[in-house]
Amino acid sequence: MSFVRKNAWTLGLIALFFVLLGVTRLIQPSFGVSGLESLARAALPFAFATAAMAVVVIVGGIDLSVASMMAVCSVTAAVLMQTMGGVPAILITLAVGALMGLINGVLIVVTRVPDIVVTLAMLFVWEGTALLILNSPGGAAAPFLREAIVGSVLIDGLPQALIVMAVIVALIWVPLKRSKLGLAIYATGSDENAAFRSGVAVGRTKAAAYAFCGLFSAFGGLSLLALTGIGEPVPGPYLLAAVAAVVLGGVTLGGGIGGLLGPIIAVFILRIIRTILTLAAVDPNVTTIVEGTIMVGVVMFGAFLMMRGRGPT
Amino acid sequence: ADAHGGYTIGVSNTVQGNGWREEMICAMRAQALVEPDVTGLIVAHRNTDSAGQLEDINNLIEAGVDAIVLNPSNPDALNSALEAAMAAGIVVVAVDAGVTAEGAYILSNNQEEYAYLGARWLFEQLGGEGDVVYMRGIAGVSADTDRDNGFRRALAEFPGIEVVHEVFTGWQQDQGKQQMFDFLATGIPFDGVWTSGIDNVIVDAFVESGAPLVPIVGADNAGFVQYLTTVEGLQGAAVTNPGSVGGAGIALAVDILNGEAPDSTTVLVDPVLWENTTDEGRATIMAAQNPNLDPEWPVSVSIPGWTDYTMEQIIACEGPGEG
Amino acid sequence: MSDIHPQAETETRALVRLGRFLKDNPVIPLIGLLFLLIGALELMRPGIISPFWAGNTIKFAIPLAMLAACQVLTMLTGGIDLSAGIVATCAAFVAATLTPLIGPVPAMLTAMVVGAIVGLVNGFGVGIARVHPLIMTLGTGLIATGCLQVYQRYVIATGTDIPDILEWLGTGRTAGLPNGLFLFVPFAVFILWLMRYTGFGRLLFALGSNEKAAKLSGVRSWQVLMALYVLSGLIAALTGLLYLGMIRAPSLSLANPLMLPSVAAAVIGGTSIFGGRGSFAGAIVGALILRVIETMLTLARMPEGARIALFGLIILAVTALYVRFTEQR
Amino acid sequence: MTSHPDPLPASTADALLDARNVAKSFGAVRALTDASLTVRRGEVVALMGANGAGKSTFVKILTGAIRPDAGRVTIRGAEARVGSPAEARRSGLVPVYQEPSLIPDLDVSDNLRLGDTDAEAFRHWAAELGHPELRLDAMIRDLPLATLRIIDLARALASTPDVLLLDELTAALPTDLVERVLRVARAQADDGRGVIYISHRFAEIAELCDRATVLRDGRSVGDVEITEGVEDRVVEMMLGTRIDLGKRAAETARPRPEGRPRLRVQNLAAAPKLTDASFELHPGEVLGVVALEGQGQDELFEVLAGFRKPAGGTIEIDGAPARFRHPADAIAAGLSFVPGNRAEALFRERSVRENIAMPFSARARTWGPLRLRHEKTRVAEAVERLQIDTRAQGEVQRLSGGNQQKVTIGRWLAHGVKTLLLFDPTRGIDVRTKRQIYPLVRELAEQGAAILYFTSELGEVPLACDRAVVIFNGRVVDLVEATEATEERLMRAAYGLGTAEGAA
Ligand SMILES: Nc1ncnc2c1ncn2[C@@H]1O[C@H](COP(=O)(O)OP(=O)(O)OP(=O)(O)O)[C@@H](O)[C@H]1O
Ligand SMILES: Nc1ncnc2c1ncn2[C@@H]1O[C@H](COP(=O)(O)OP(=O)(O)OP(=O)(O)O)[C@@H](O)[C@H]1O
Ligand SMILES: [Mg+2]
Ligand SMILES: [Mg+2]
Repeated sequence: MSFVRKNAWTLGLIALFFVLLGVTRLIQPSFGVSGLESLARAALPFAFATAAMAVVVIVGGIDLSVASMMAVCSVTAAVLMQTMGGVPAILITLAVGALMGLINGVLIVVTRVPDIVVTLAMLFVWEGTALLILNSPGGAAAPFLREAIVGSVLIDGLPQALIVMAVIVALIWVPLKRSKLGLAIYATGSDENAAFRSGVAVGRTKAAAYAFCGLFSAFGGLSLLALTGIGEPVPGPYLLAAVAAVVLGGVTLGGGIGGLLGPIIAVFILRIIRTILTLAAVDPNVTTIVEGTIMVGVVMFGAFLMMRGRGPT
Repeated sequence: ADAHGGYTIGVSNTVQGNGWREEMICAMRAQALVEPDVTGLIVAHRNTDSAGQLEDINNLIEAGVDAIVLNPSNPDALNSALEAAMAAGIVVVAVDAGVTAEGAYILSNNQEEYAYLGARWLFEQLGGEGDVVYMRGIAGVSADTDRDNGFRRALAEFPGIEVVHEVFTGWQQDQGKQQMFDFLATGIPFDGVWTSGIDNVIVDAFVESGAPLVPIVGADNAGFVQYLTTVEGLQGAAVTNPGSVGGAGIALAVDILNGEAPDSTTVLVDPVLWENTTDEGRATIMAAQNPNLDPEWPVSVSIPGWTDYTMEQIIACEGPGEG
Repeated sequence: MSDIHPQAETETRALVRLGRFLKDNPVIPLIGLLFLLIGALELMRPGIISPFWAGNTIKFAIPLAMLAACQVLTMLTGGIDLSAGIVATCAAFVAATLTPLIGPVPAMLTAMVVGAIVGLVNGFGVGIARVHPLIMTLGTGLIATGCLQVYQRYVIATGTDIPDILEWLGTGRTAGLPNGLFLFVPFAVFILWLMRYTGFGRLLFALGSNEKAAKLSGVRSWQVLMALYVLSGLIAALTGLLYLGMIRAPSLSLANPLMLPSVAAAVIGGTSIFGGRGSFAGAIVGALILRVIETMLTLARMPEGARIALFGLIILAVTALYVRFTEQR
Repeated sequence: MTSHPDPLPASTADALLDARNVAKSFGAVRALTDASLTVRRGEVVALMGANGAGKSTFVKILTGAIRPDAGRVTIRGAEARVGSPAEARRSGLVPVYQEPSLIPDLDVSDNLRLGDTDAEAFRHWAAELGHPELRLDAMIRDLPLATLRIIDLARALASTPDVLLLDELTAALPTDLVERVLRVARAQADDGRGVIYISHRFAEIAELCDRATVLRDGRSVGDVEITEGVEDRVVEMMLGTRIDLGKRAAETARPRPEGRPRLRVQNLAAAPKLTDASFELHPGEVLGVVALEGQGQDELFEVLAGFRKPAGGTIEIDGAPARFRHPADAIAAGLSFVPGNRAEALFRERSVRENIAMPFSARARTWGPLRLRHEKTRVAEAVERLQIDTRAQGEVQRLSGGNQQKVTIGRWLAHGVKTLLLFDPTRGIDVRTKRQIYPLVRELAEQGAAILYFTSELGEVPLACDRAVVIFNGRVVDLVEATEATEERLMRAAYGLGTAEGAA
């Protein structure tokens, strides 16, 4: 009961996702294993961008430079993979991502400039950095990286891309959330002052959360590379999509509430809506309208439910 | 597809809200409408990156289309999806820019040639001596890189020409105009401007600031083409870069589906240069211009020999099964 | 304290007082930073600072500052208006395409109505349905984009025209200064007055500071939010009209590039996204600062990557300095 | 800068904590200029001072939440630099701050884990403090303020502090819990530890403390043993002057008024706690409300203020039935509400003036130009009447807790009151101000206002009220005249042991 209530929003999102999956089958009866696989692949960069954003939103911040960091990581890995093995290249890329995030975090803590300004500025800095690394699309992906997200595992219809993402996110997030640091992240996001007084090293906690944001962004960049096979220096449309998914997923802007599961399911919902609209051959201009309406509608509906749930009966 | 009594064609495009791309989409719709064998058109048209285009192509494959006509965001990034499409028997045609996937057809505006042609005209106009402003598109995007190659090729042929300002407009009118104002404000003189399709606002910047006009090279956008005949003292040239190449792509896809594939998988649509410094050139421009057309739309709304729709049809912008 | 020399004490007093003055008027150090940047630009390109340059800088800062007003006002309540750029674009496009059909004045009025409608939807979502403003305005922005695309298909061949008054405002100069100031100065005075000397302005601060306390004082927040987002939509539409006159190219993405900078101008100017704190005067200076930085970078000869990165670094440095000056967090 | 006597005990050798000459300024506001304090083993030291004297600032400095500008702190004889609350905890200094320092979005056990607090020890203390059934998986944000204070204290106790610092912990606690807190604090001292205790209630100080260190305007002005009759001396030290003790309202209390009541509540019920409340409130009357924690008084006030919809019963204003859908409706009907938790009522980053003037602009009709002169005089009047210390008036959050509380009342003074709903208005207010507030309340009543006055300090009833209703278990169980309102009588009634006189 308490589990259901605590996770009502996430459970609702899961239900919505399956409803939408049903709708997809209705429109296109042949939608099956390959459809799920490509859905999971398409969701990959969005999911990592969203995870990255979610961590900093939970700590009470926001990171507008997520998409730019992804671009830096994608070109870094693409360039490195031409000269060295895939695994060291991946490790270096992850380190670069975490370092970029850490720089964002440290700047926020040290300069005391509001996080939105720092990361807005760093959006440009990282975007420029990506262009300096690779001034036009290029580089190459290690073949194993490209194959890692293709096909299904164990049973047909369980996309490998989904498993890869789930494993990575779980390996990072579950231990983090259980740790003291995770607790400190939630505490800082919920009430920075109270956290400080409860003995949390607020500055260090924030910096760490931004470093994790950078790490997830690095995975996002790697997944872009895995998808396209080349490094692209121009940031993709992941920033606002990530913010939208984070909010749709039940993380409160301002911090302290939510997790990663809800936002990632929200990513899948947004992706499958796009699939449905394409399959139904909806006019692309109308598609934009529908996407906007659904995004607003879902949040509105959630707020409505919340109001009813909270109001005195 | 024949079971449905006709072909369904999927379209994928990754830039929205720019006159050129809108014309391309309308040309695709209009051509699909006039092709008797096409009964359905699914258009995925939004602002996104290569990964997003992969998603769209995969969705088109899921939708069971017979052919995919795409304006690729990048020649190399889409291969996995394009190969999957071709493996499923789907015809793939890339328009505007090329793709490297084996077996895909390419009907491309020759971007390198586009830049080379305009730049060469400009440098010749300056007598091979002088300083030019070079206004590019978006850094790190394939089309911009191709055009840069063409520009540099022309530059190499004219050692007396120097680039005094190089800047990226982001293919945004307001930014281009503002940047031109900044250049004019420095007081450092220059003798010519090459712009990557952000053109009429550049003329405006000269006129509004009262600076003497210099030769300007732009694209065949309706607004700029009109300026070439109406702005006093403007010497310039428009290089064609027809958005209607999208319509041609549909026509090509239908031909291939009907078993009339061309010999080569690559067809380049070579650009043409219209300049207003000769009577002959002016006459071409007068014939081409269309003051009622959206100023961001290229005036070359059709490609003879490829597209079959009428002016009304492309402007109506309706595909099969609509309207 | 007796061991301090009286002279030194008066000096420190004066310093303290100066510090306090700067803290209470944070826009003054910001203006100082603006002039620092202008000085750097002059060093970079001697001779560039001229009335012509100043006129242009002001001219291009005006629409940015106007759009930043949308952000400042909404941020005061803890919101944001991400639809402002698109609304401006829609208004400009609608005005340009309707002018040949129904004449300039009705066309401009229609454009303003477009802004008001989007604002009304935003206000409904934020004020009544309690959707987070970021999501709400992002959503209406998407919806407006789609509607603009659909609309566009009906006016491809109707031609466009730009009302003379807008061209005059956008491109004309009077005594070397851009005519846009004829619109902007009254606008800025109105916004400053609204924020400072009206009950409505006070309620914006109150809602951002503590919505529950506002409720307790008898404020019906939905009314305020509704009015606020409609106002924001109207400002955005007005900006779009002015921008149309300036750029004279009714593009489908005309004012969209102003969106992110408008947020930047607001936050550089000392407005907090969490609400309760903000200054339009600061946003105006913020807009000018952004324009000067853009000019610096346009004129700098360096790879595009370095240029973009430097843009970010300068913004960061300016705000960090500013925060140090005013010690506001 | 006159030299002041150093009344602190000369020997600090056995001191657990000794702070000397601590100073701290916040910009222009000098919160502390020269504060000193010593705590020895087995001692409970009261830290006393008027609102804004710097007590909380001192506590924050001692526990590392703020860095001092000057001063020296020794812990168990060794010089110490306490850089953060975490460090303070490690050196045995554990505070309970004036504002709850728990994380609202975490449950109790996570809040404990955050500070490495032992859950078993915590449970023990929670039980000791009257919350044996406290659930560790309860969300902090769902818990009432009094419970939060207890959790804060139990958490502090669980880390076995050498010196426990309690900053106005009891201000938001009902009387029964105050007793427990005092007992626990005494026991700490008896175990050889030290306690620093801040409160504005002399009764508590007299019962608990051994010694009092008095702060005035950020400066230590004295250190006195707590003995019989020391109260007046302490007050004089705190305020620098003598003050009159307020006249007991009981002596001036008026007979039960006749005629049509301003507010008539019948069988009012509101989820979850309030089941059946009936009473009448007449113009010119101050009606006290007495209840232990969580008996439904919160719901009663919220319904009357338009914050909550009633589940049943009726409200009549001047004889006409009223339904409030929004606080604005209640305000329009003349009911103004001062909530118990001032954080709910204040615009933290806004000025004192704006905070007070907010109701002037609330209605859409008043969105236009501000009436600056009108506003200025009204605000100035309210500030004057409540003696609000406006040195840090630029932002209300910089005011001391007591002055913040006054601002919440001042708002309605400036606006003009017909019916005032005061929920524990003297929470955390110093003696002088309290003694200003009681006559103020009386004065407002005399001018024709009707006042409903909930207080958690039973001693206030005869000082401020004409009579009081007692709520127990969601229903009004007793009506006590001020003349009979002894603490004992009220306490019995509040525990549901009163005479079966029934509701008014
Ligand atoms: N009084 C306080 N209340 C809440 N948070 C605080 C407080 N003081 C500091 N913090 C937070 O704790 C973090 C670390 O604080 P700390 O004072 O150690 O920072 P610092 O960088 O060492 O300070 P400084 O450089 O000013 O000496 C900062 O992020 C700050 O936001
Ligand atoms: N962060 C701050 N910024 C500015 N001024 C402050 C700040 N914190 C406290 N002050 C000021 O310092 C003085 C002392 O405040 P403090 O909270 O220590 O008083 P206090 O003795 O605890 O009062 P109370 O009994 O009302 O709680 C007050 O004048 C207050 O306004
Ligand atoms: Mg205090
Ligand atoms: Mg205080």
